[in-house]
Parts: sequence; C-alpha cells; structure tokens
Amino acid sequence: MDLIVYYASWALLSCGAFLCAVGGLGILRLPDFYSRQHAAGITDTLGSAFVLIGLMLQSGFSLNAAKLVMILIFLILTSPVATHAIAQAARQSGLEPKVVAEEDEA
Amino acid sequence: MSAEMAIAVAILLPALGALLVALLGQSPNLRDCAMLSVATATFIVVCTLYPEVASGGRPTLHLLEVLPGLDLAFQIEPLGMLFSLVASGLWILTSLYAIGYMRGHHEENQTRFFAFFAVAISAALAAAFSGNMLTLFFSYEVLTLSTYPLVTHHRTPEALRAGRIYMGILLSTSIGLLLLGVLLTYHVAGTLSFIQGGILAGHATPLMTGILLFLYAYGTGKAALMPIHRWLPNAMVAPTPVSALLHAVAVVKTGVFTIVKVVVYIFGIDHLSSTGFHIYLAYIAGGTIVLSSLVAMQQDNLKARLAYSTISQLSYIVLGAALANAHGILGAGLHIAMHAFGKITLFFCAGAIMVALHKTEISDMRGIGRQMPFTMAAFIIGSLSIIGVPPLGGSWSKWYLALGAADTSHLLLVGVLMLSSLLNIAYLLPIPARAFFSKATSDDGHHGEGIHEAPLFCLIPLCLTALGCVLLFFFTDPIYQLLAPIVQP
Amino acid sequence: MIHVVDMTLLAFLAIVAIAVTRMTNLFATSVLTGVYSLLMACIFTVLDAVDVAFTEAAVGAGISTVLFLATLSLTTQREKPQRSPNWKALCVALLTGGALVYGTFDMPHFGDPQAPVHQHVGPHYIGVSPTQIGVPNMVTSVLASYRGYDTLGETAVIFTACMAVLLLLQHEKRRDEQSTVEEKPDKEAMAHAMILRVQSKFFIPLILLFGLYVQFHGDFGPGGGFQAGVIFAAGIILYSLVNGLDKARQIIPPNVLHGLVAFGLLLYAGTGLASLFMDGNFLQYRALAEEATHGEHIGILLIELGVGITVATVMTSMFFSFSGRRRS
Amino acid sequence: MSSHLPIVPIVLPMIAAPLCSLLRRPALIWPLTTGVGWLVFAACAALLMQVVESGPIVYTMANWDAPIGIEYRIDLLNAYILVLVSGIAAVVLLYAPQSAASELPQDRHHLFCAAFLLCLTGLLGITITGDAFNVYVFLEISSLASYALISVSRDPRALKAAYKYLIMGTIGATFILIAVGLMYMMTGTLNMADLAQRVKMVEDTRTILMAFAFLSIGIMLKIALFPMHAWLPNAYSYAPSLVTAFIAATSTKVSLYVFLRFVFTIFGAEYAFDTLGFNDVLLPLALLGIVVASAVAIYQTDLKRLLAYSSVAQIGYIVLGISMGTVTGLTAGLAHMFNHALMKGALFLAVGCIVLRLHSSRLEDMAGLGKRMPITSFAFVLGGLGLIGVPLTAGFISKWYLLLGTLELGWWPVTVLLLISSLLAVAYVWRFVEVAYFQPPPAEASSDEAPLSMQIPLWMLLATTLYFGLQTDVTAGLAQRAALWLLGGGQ
Repeated sequence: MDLIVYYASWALLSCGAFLCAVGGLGILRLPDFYSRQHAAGITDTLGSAFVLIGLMLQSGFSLNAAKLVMILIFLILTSPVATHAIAQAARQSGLEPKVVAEEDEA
Repeated sequence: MSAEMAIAVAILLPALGALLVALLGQSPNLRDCAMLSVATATFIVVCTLYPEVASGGRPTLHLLEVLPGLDLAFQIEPLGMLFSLVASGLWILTSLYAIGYMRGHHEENQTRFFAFFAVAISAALAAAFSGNMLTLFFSYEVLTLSTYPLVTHHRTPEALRAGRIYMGILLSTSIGLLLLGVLLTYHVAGTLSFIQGGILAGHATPLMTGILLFLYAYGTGKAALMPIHRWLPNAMVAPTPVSALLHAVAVVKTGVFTIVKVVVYIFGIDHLSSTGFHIYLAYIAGGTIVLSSLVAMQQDNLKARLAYSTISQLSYIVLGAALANAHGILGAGLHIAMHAFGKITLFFCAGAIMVALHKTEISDMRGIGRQMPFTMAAFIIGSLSIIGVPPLGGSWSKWYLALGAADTSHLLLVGVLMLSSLLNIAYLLPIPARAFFSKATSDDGHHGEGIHEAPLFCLIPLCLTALGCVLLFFFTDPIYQLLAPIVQP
Repeated sequence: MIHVVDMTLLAFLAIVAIAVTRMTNLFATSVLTGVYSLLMACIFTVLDAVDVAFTEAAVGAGISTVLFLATLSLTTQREKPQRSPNWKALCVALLTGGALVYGTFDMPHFGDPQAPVHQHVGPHYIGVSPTQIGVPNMVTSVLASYRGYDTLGETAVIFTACMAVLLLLQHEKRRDEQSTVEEKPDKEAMAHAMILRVQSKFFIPLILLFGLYVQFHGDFGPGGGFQAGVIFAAGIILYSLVNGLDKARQIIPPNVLHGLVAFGLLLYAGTGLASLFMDGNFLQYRALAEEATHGEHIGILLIELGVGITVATVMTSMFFSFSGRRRS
Repeated sequence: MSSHLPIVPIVLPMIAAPLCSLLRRPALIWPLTTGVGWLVFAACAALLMQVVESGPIVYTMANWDAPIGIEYRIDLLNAYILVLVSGIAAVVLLYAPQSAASELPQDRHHLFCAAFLLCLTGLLGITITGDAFNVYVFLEISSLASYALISVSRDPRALKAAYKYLIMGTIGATFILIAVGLMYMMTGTLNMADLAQRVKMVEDTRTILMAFAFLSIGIMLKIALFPMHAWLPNAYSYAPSLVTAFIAATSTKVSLYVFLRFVFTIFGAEYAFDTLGFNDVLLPLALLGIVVASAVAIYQTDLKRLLAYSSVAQIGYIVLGISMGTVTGLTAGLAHMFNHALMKGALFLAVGCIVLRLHSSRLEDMAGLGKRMPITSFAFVLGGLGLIGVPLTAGFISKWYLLLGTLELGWWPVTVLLLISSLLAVAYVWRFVEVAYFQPPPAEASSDEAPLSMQIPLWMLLATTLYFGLQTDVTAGLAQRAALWLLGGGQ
C-alpha cells in the first residue's frame, strides 16, 4: 500500500512538474497576452493541483496534509479570479487579442 | 577707585560711551556733550592709574579664562601706560575736533561715526592694557573691525575700495601671520603672558625666534611695514578725524605698540639681540623709512603725503624695537608719543584746510598761510617736531633712536635716520613755505583776503596739540622715567 | 538536499535582481521586485526565520508592489532611456559586493555552533526566556521585551514614514476633494467586476480574521503586530481596490485612520510609561502585574496591539494617499 | 522619578509627535512642540550636569541588563551632544511658528511638527543609546523625518534635493547596518560596551576590517565629508529655512558623534589609527574638503548654498581635528562641533529672517540689506565672523585648538593651509557684506525687519556663540575632558 501511495505521489508530482514546465514554455512561446494567460492557467490550476495532491500523498494523514488542502482550496478560488482580473485589466486598458493569424489561415 | 576697577572702567567707559552716543543719536548736541564728557572721564580714569605705574606698580585685572591657561587679562606696564595716556588724551581733542569737522563738513551718519570711534578707542585702550598676547590679539581684531565702518564712512565706491583693501590686508595678515605667531609662541613657550625679559628665552631656537619675529612684524599689519603698507594711504578717503585716529592715535599706534611690546615682553631684548635676526628687521624698517619718505615727496594730495609720512615714521618705531637695545626701545616708546602729537597736529591742520577752504591738493595751497595763520603755524610746529628739530618733542625720540642705532654698530642705520630727517624736511616744510610765501593763485580769489580759519572746534584742538609738541620737549623726563624700567635687565 | 533548495532560490534571486536592473518597463520592474521579495521570504523560511518571512511576504511581495503600482499610475511606465551605462554605479556596486564577500572570509561558518552569535546572548535568550517572559515564541520575547525599545523605535520609524508620506501627498488630495463636488463613478474600482466582488466578499473577512489570529497568536507562534498589521492592511487595500477608494474611505474615515496611526504609537509608548508608574523602568512590563510573567504577557499584548494598529493604519493611509493622488 | 530622567529626552518628543498629528490646530501644536523642545533641553542639561558631577549614567530599558537588553549609557561625550542638539532644537522651535507660517502650507503644520519632533527624537535617540543596533533604528527615524522636513518646502527643487539626500542617506544607513551586522556576526553582541571588549578579540579578522570600512564609509556619507557631500548643498538650500537651521546644526553633528563613538570607543583609537592608519585617509579628505568647499562657497550666488558649502568645509575642520588623534586635535574637533552648530544655526536662522522678507535667498536680491534689515544683517555678519574664526567668537576657540594641534604634531603645511582656508572664509562671508552693505537697496525696497519672535531666537544663538568665545569651560573644557576620555579607550 505504502509503495502504491509512494509511486502515485511521485507520478502526480512529475505530472504537476511537467504541466508547470509546459505552462512556462507556453508563456514564453505563445504569441500574445491572452493566449499566454491561457498557458499560465495550466500552471496555476492543474500543475499546482497535481503537485499539491502529490505532496498530500507524501505527508499522509496529518496536519500538514490539512494545510495543503487549505492551500489547494485557496488556489482554486483565487487563481481563476486573478487570471480574470488580469485579463479584464488588459481588456480595459485597450489590449486587443491577436487574431490576425486565424484570418490568415481562413 | 582700586586699580583693577580703574582698568575695567577705562576700557568699558568708551564702549558705554558708544552705546550712549548711539542712544542719543536724535539730538546731536546732547550726543556730542555725552561723548566729550565720556572722553574726559576716560582720560581722568587713565590718569589715576599713572602714579601707581610710575612708582613701579603693575596693576592687574584678570577677567576670565578664555582658553584653559589663557586668560583675558590686563596688566598695565609703562609702555601701555604711555600709550593709553596718549590715546585717551588725544581722544578728547579728536572728539572736539571731530565735532567741529563733521558739522563744518556736513557729514552724514555722524552718530554711527562717533559710536564706532568710541568703540575703537575702547579697543585701543584694551590693547594698551593687555596683559598677554591673547588679549592683545583680541583687542587688535576688535580695533580692525570697529574702524572699518569709519574708513568706509562716505560709502563712495572709492571709500568701499579702500575699505576692502583695509580689511583685506589687516585681516589677512592678522589671521594668516599674527595668529600663527601667537600660536607658535604659545606652542613653544607654553604661555602668552607679557613678562619682563621675555618668555621665549630658553624655549625657542634662534631660527624659531627669527621666524616668530617676522611673523609678528608682518602679522601686525597696522604697523604698515613695507610691502603691507598699502591699506594706509588708501584709508585716507575717510573723514579727517578718522585719519587722525588712524594715524596718530589708535590704529597705527596699536600696530607699532604691539611690535614694541612683543619685542620687550615676548622676545626679551637680550634674547632677541642674541639671535641676530633683529638686524634684518631693522634694515627692513630702515628701507621702509627711506622709501616711503621718497614716495611722500611725490604726493600732491596733502593727506596722502601725510599718510606716507606716517608709514615712514611708524618704521622709526619698528626700527627702534628691532634694534633690541635699551636706547632703541626707549626711542621707540618716546616716538609713539611724540609722533602722535606731531602727526595729529598735521592731520588736524589738513582737515581744517579742507573745512575752511575745501582744498586737498598741496599745489592749491599757495598763500593760504595768510588766510589761516594759526593753522599753518601749528602745521609748522608739527612738521618740525616730526623732523626732529629742538625744541620740539620729536627731537628726543630721534635722539634716542640714533643712539640706539649707533649702539648696534650698524652705522648704515644711523645714516638712514639722518637721511630720512633730510627727506622729512623736503616733503613737509615746502607746504607751509608755499602757504606763507607764495602768492595765492588767482582762481580761488573768491575767498578774498583776510582771516578765514576753520571753526573754533577745529582750531582749538590743533593749537593744543601743537602746544603739546612744544611741551613734550621740556617735559620728556617723566616719560623717560616712566619707560626706563622696561629696559632694565 | 537543502542546499539544492538554497542554491535554486539564490540563483533565482540573482536572476531576478539582474532582470530588475535590466528592465526598462517600470511596471515589470515593480512586479519583479515583488517576485524578489517572495523569493526572499522563501529563503527566510528555509532559514527558519518564519516571522521575518511572514513580514517580507506581506510587505515586500504584497503591499510594496501595490504601492509601486499605485505610484506608477501617477507617472509613466517607462524608464527614461539612458545613453551610456552608468559605470560609476557599477563600480560602486561591485566594490560593495566585493567588500561584502571579502568580509565573509573570516566569518564563522554558516550554522557553526561555535560562532560567537550562538555563544553569547543567544543561549541566554533560548535558555531563560520561556521562564523569564513566559512566552513560547522566543522571537516575540526578544522583539517585544528584551529589545522592546528597538521595536518602539521601529514603530516610530513606521509612524515617521506615514508622517512623511502625508506631508508630501496630503495637500494635493485635499484640494482634489474640494474640487469634486459630486461623486464621480469610479472607473478604476472595477465596480462592474462581479466575480472580483463576490470573491473579495468571501476572502476579506478571512484575511481580517487571519490578521487577528496572527496578531494575538504572536506570543505562541510566528506572527505579531508587524505581520498582523500588514495582513490587515492588505485586506483593507483589497477592499478598496475592488470597491473603490470612496467606499473604503466611508468605512474608514481619514480622521479615524489618522487617529489610529497616532494611537498605535501612543499605546506602545504609553505601555512603557505605565510600567514607569508601576515602579519599573521604561518598558518593564513585569511591573504591570503582581506576577512577572503575567505582567510580561499584558505588556507584550498591548505593545503588539500598538504595533499592529500602527502598521495597519500606516499602510492603509499610505495607500489612500497614493491612490487619492491618482485621481486628480 | 529622577532616576528615569534619561528617557525623558526620547520619550517626550516621541509621544508629542503623534499628539501633534492628532491635534491639528496650529494654535495648539506650536506651543506644545516648543514646550516639549524646552523640556527636553532642560532634561538634557540636567543629565549633563549629573554626568559632570557623578560620572556616566546607565539606564537599562525594561531593566534587562546590558548585553541582554538595551541600555542608555550617558557619558560626557553624548551628554555634551545631547545638550547641543536639544538646545538648538529648543531655540529653533521658538523661531519656528513665524517662519513656518510663511514657508509651509497651512494645512500641514501638524504633520510638520510631528516630523520635527520625530527628527529630534531620532537624533537624541542615536546619541543617548548604548546599543549599536539601536543607533540604526533611531538613525532611520531621524533620517526619514529629515527627508520629509526638507521636501516640504514650497520650492519644487526641494523634492529632488530630498530625494538625492534620501538615496545617499539610505546608502549610508545601510552601510552602517551592514557594519553592525558584521560586528554582531563576529561578537554576538550589540551592546557598545560589550562590543568594545569583544571586538578586541577578533579585530584582526577581515570581517571586522570590512565592518570598519562599511561603517566609516556609511558615516562619512551621513556627515557629508568631502567628496561624499553631494547631497548636502541642495538639501540645505531648498529646505525651509528653519529646517535647514535645525538640520545643519544638528544632524551632521550627531553623525559625527556616531563616528567618534564607533571609532574611539568600540574599535579603539589604537586599532583605527595605529593598525589601520585610518587617519591617513581622513586627513587628506578633511583638508581637501576644507579647501575645495571653501573655494566653491565663494562662487555661490545663493546665500543658503554658500552656507551649505561652508558647512562642508567646517565638517572638514572637525574631521581634521579627529584625524590628528591627539588630545588637542580631538578637543578641537569636539569644540568645533559645538561651536559650528551654534554658528551655523544662527546663520541659517538669519537667512530665514531674510527669506521671510525677501522671499529669496539669492545674493543678488539682498542689495542694500544692511539698510533694509539692519539687525538681521548685523547678526549675519557676526555669525560670519565666527565662521572665519575671528577672536571673541566661539569659532576662534576651536580654530585655536585646531592650529595648536597641527603645531604640536609639526604639521606645518596643514597649519598654513588652515590659515589660508580662514582667508577663504573671509572671502565668502565678505560676499554677503559686499552685497548687503555696499550695494544700494532697490528703489522700491522699504526697511522691514523680521518679527521679534524670530529675532530673539537668532540673537539667543548668536549670544551663545559670543559667550562661548569668552567662556570656554563648557565647550573647550568639556571637550577636552571628553577627548582625554575618548583617547583613553572610553572606558
């Protein structure tokens, strides 16, 4: 059982790490602000969630796990809002999404 | 009144007088009365000190400790006594004269003038009474600062330029050289008190003594040794009573007094003469005497000529001090008094001519002897005293100076003294000669013939000082007796 | 293993620092300084200085960044281009850095138990403070009691900073208030941002509650007046960001705010004086009650409260001053 | 209660500052501030007397003994500085209401008072404490408050000046903090007396060397020693007059005190001067500062700026005295700290009076000032004479010791240089005299003296400079005792 939990946690951690890396790469590579936000969203939600769950599995049933749960809840509540706020601020200050590429394809 | 009190009162009275003058500025008559009475009172107070000093006493007053081990202290010794008597005595006459002159000449800002005048006297008396070099230095600086408004009294660009030179030279020499000398003395000797026989003997090497001698001689800008004499002719733009104050009573006399006092009480004549450096100073003084006499001959402005004459006469005193022997010091001390009376007479006369006839250039003074006979007679007496013709006071001091010079076996110095007497004749006597024996030039005939003297307030003082020149010849002995102790080993 | 974390954090720190200097966009720079503070907070946590990490995270990464951004909205976002690199500054920085490195050569090794720091007063604090002060958190006992006077000074520093900001900014704000007769719709307030409002409604009470917890739990765990004050201020600032400055000002009127600014410092100094009247020395809380540790408790509670109030209100009023200017 | 006297100078203004910010009404806060200023001065004077009579006073905060807690340790040196700082503050506060009314916006007086009191708290706190870190804390209070005080001026350039000061001051303070940190690292203590003992054991380490380096550079920035003076002229020129007067007279002096305290009592003169040869660094800087700043002062067109450069030069004098490392030299430095504070305070107050009437401190606007404001002009000239070091002013006393010190060491060129610099001082003071007395006043100008409430404090300071020019027991006498004590290791 322990072994399973151990491997599961590592799997989750690796997944999380991979998603974070992808998110980082996306922020670097994607063409404009809004699409980058999209990449950042991956890091924020799934990436960090995987990492946190992995850590929870590592720590077992303890106070630390409770704290991690709290953090997860906190993240789930805040990061979409933050992303929303940022996007809205960008929209308000007049930044238009880059849509030229689509038109080219069409 | 105890001697201590008398010292304090003598110094404070003129200062209070200044305050009184400033307060009474609204009513000129009251103000002038106050000033005259303060002057007289000061003189009387100074006189009360005389018997004690003459009988060998040294009244002392310690005020407060300015620096640890250095007091603001006053001690009256013969030289200071003589100087203070001259200064306070002549102050009365100068005040009288100044009242006449300033009113006759319709000068502005008379109150300020009289107030600073009184402060300057206070500083001069403090210098005369000073018991150590620090006190002397303080008084010296106060005197510089308080006479500055007097020099620039007219506020004309010319006066301001003169004031700048006056302040520039006097302040920079005193801060740059005199202060250094004082400090070095303190550093070497550990004290600054004036002590009979000097304080440097046994402490300073001959070289150090030599350096100090020149720091003092040139630090005392008021002694107007060449080449730092330039402030003096420039200061001639001031009203004539100021010139009288500068050149006869307070300022320049404080300068040479400082040098004599330093030589006697800081260096000690024996110590100084043992180093051999004094002779260099003597030659510098001799050179100043001859050179400035030569320059004086070139001057057409009467006051300028008198100024250069003053430079030359001051160097007599420096020379006497630099001889560093008994006769030289005595001659120097006597000359302080003699020259004071002689030169103040001449300046009074110059001022009187200015007030009465509005003439400043010598070339314009043909025939004025007939208009101003008393003035020009006094002028002759003053000139003769300065030249050193008996029976006038100046002859005694020159006699002792010559004796002193002879004692040093540097006969060239005796020659310098003789030559300068000739030069004195050449630049002083032509003036009265022209006044009495030349015809008046036609263009200023509007004054007409007949007597046209300056106001009585001007005339009386100058007659009195002329009389003083004569009297000093006959009553030299008390002064000699007074001064004698300072050169006793 | 811990070294890997250290190294990574320090490397990030260096990268961020260099990025901050290279960046010409001031907006990005401000955000990066926030990142820098966050990294610092992490390092502090690794070093077990949780109290400091707390403060650093809240002040450096939180409020400072907000203040920076508020300032930026008053100025331009771009740095003035510099024609030539500033060699003088580089030299000074290199020299300073070099000197610091040189100074570390003779320093005791990191964590060396024989280091003087761990030999002199440190052991005393560790050994005696639980019984002497009666507070489990040694940081609090050093900060509030042994070196309570320093903390008083620091509170005064914060107060001074507030006075300075008000001196500089208040005048303009007032003029602005007089000129706006009627309430303008607040554009910046994101008033129409429903999601934000709902979220903040949910979070602000939590933040404030957490602030109170940190405030009063300082004796036992990491926390205390400084941290609590910053957290509290963060809550208020969040509120005014979401709901607009005017609403925030209605809830905390400037007069009350300024009164509280002064009150915090007065409470601290007053506690010190109170112990003076109870026959102790200045700040000697032991004199406040019969029993020494009880007195210490009361004293620490009071002064932490003073610190908390000062910090919270100073931060808030600074933010109000900056944002107040932005509107003019 | 009298045993708690040591905390009065710190706690009183620290409590009064928030009260000021609460009270808001100028009619209330100025009397409060001024009253506090004088009370603090009285307390400091009482402390000085106590120290003179019965030796150093130790006051432990919260009754924790020294290395564990924080203590005040008041000895001759800091009691002397305490009296100086609080005295200047008290006098400046008498002057302040009128000056502030004309130079500051009405609605910020309460904040200004609070900042002023905090600045005072900081300066006194630095001076009185016996704890190295505590010095930094209070340094922050005073620095922050002084940045604010400078920037509050109506002159928009004041903001930039304050910003420059803030940058330099912060670097200086940070360096000091680094030094304190390094010292703590090596000794495990922050208490000065304790540090002094424990530093000796590790003084040959590179860490302590760097601590010394950071400390001295940090403090040099704070005292504006040439060539680290760049912040000073602007800060002094554009600040409100009363702030300039207060800061010029006290802030650099307190930093100098910190310098003395760290160099002499913590590191010890032996380490600083003999081992490191620190005086070889100080001496040229001091001399350069004296000559260059005096020369630059001559060419200023703004009176405040002129005085600011003169301050840089005068700081050079003080540092020169310190760098001699002899009793006479230190006495000179300490006495000059005191005397210069009084003189510069008086001079800047005089400038404040002028600015009140002319709304300008430019020299060209002061033509004929001797006629228009005779009393103020005269006061300025008197203060200027003090700067030159004319006898009978306090400036002479310190210069005397300084020159004597150079002679004792046989530093002939330095002696001559000092005398030359005195002449430079004549030149820059003369600039004012020239304009004020020798240029005709503009036609429309009327004679308009500053109000009595500003004249009185000005003349109080001037009278003290004149008094201390004659009565030197307090300045030179105490300075000498303090110097002896410092050179003896300060124990």
